[in-house]
Amino acid sequence: MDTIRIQQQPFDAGAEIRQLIEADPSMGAVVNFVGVMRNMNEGDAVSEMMLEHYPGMTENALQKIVEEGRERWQLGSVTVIHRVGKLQPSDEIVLVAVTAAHRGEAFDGCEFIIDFLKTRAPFWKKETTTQGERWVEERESDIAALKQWNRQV
Amino acid sequence: MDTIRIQQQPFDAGAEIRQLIEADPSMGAVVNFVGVMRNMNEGDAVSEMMLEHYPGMTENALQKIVEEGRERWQLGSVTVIHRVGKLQPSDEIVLVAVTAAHRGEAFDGCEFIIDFLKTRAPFWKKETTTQGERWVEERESDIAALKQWNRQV
Amino acid sequence: MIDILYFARFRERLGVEREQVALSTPQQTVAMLMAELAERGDNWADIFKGTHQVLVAVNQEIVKPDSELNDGDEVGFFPPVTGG
Amino acid sequence: MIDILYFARFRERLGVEREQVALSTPQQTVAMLMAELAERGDNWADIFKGTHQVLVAVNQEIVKPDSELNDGDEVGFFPPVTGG
Repeated sequence: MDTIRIQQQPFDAGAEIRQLIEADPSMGAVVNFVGVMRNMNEGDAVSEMMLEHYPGMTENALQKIVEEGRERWQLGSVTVIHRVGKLQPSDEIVLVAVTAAHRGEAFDGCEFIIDFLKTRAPFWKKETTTQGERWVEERESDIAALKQWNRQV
Repeated sequence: MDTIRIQQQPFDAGAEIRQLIEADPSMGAVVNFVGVMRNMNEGDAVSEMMLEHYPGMTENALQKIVEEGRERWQLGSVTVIHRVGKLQPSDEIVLVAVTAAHRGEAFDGCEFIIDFLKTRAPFWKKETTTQGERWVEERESDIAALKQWNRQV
Repeated sequence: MIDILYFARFRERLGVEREQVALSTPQQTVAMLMAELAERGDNWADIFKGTHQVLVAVNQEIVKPDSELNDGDEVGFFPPVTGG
Repeated sequence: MIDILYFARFRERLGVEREQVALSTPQQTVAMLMAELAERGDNWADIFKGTHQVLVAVNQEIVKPDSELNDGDEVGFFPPVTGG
């Protein structure tokens, strides 16, 4: 029911969604988040990005986040795919797809997983900008995004 | 920036997502909802569904819902596709895809649009069950889902 | 004349998808039109003065029963929507 | 012996990706290990007793500085994560 993959190659969001739908015909909702590499960050044009991770720990961290989501909501299937290696603008970085019988749980589950992935899963981004190479700094807004989940459920 | 389509034929969620990503490389987030025909409703097995709409009014209603979403959040592109005609279980019924620079707005915009579509856009479902044909009743939970949006923003 | 459209279970129950009728008075409201339609027989009465929730669109915008009708208007009657 | 892994800007700055070191005392904590590493030179001091936020995982689980280390542990040092 859970698919967690770290990979260099691109993914096909449509195929992943279709697979989740076919896995269980009692699920009426699929919510899907795709994170995309932007061509700008902190006001500078970005031409390339290198994504590094901690093999083993990353998969475990993602698995735990998904399980935490399952404790909070009635979720069907969950797919998390995160790319690593070299990426260009408009490349898809991450996919989180969640099915549920009804849409509210699918929306909450999907947003919860991506919010926690952003601050708990060991990935690091280094970007090449017009100002040279630099490691991406963590975002205050990502830390703030976690807070909403303590209030709910 | 807005695509609104009512159609009989299936759609390809992956292709729609890719098109939104390519439309604007400054958008970092795509959130996508796919509503799927379930094989059960109200405890009965459902073998077929017929979806009817009010041509012209439906498109206008959807356009207004999308514009209302744009007034609340900074959204990039929005695609809404709704199928009509005869559907079988596991068929995709509706797609709502929203891009934004950051994910919070994309999640809110997408959920807002599907919540309002469910109660404001003139579509009607008739399902064939083991108990015979019947028109689907509106759901209390769909009406309740609207209430959260009055509190926010 | 106005165009009247019936949808979903109303269309099925009444056996009419679309018709043209003349406005009976110059300042006819939606509620007055519904009261007239209710006189046509049991199925009509059941829908137009029964317990059914009836949504009304005039020129493809949802309106309230006290809205006035004008010559050339398109009036749609339908039950609560169930798309998505 | 324990395995130490360095990630992202730490790996780059220190020029080390992975190394094996012996525990210096039987009940060494993560904080004690970090203090030892800080003695290796300026880059090390900057990371391990500077203003950098250092996250530590022992056997691939995030831990606090007062966690004790055991022979055979895998210790990962890294800055705040920025995936997704």
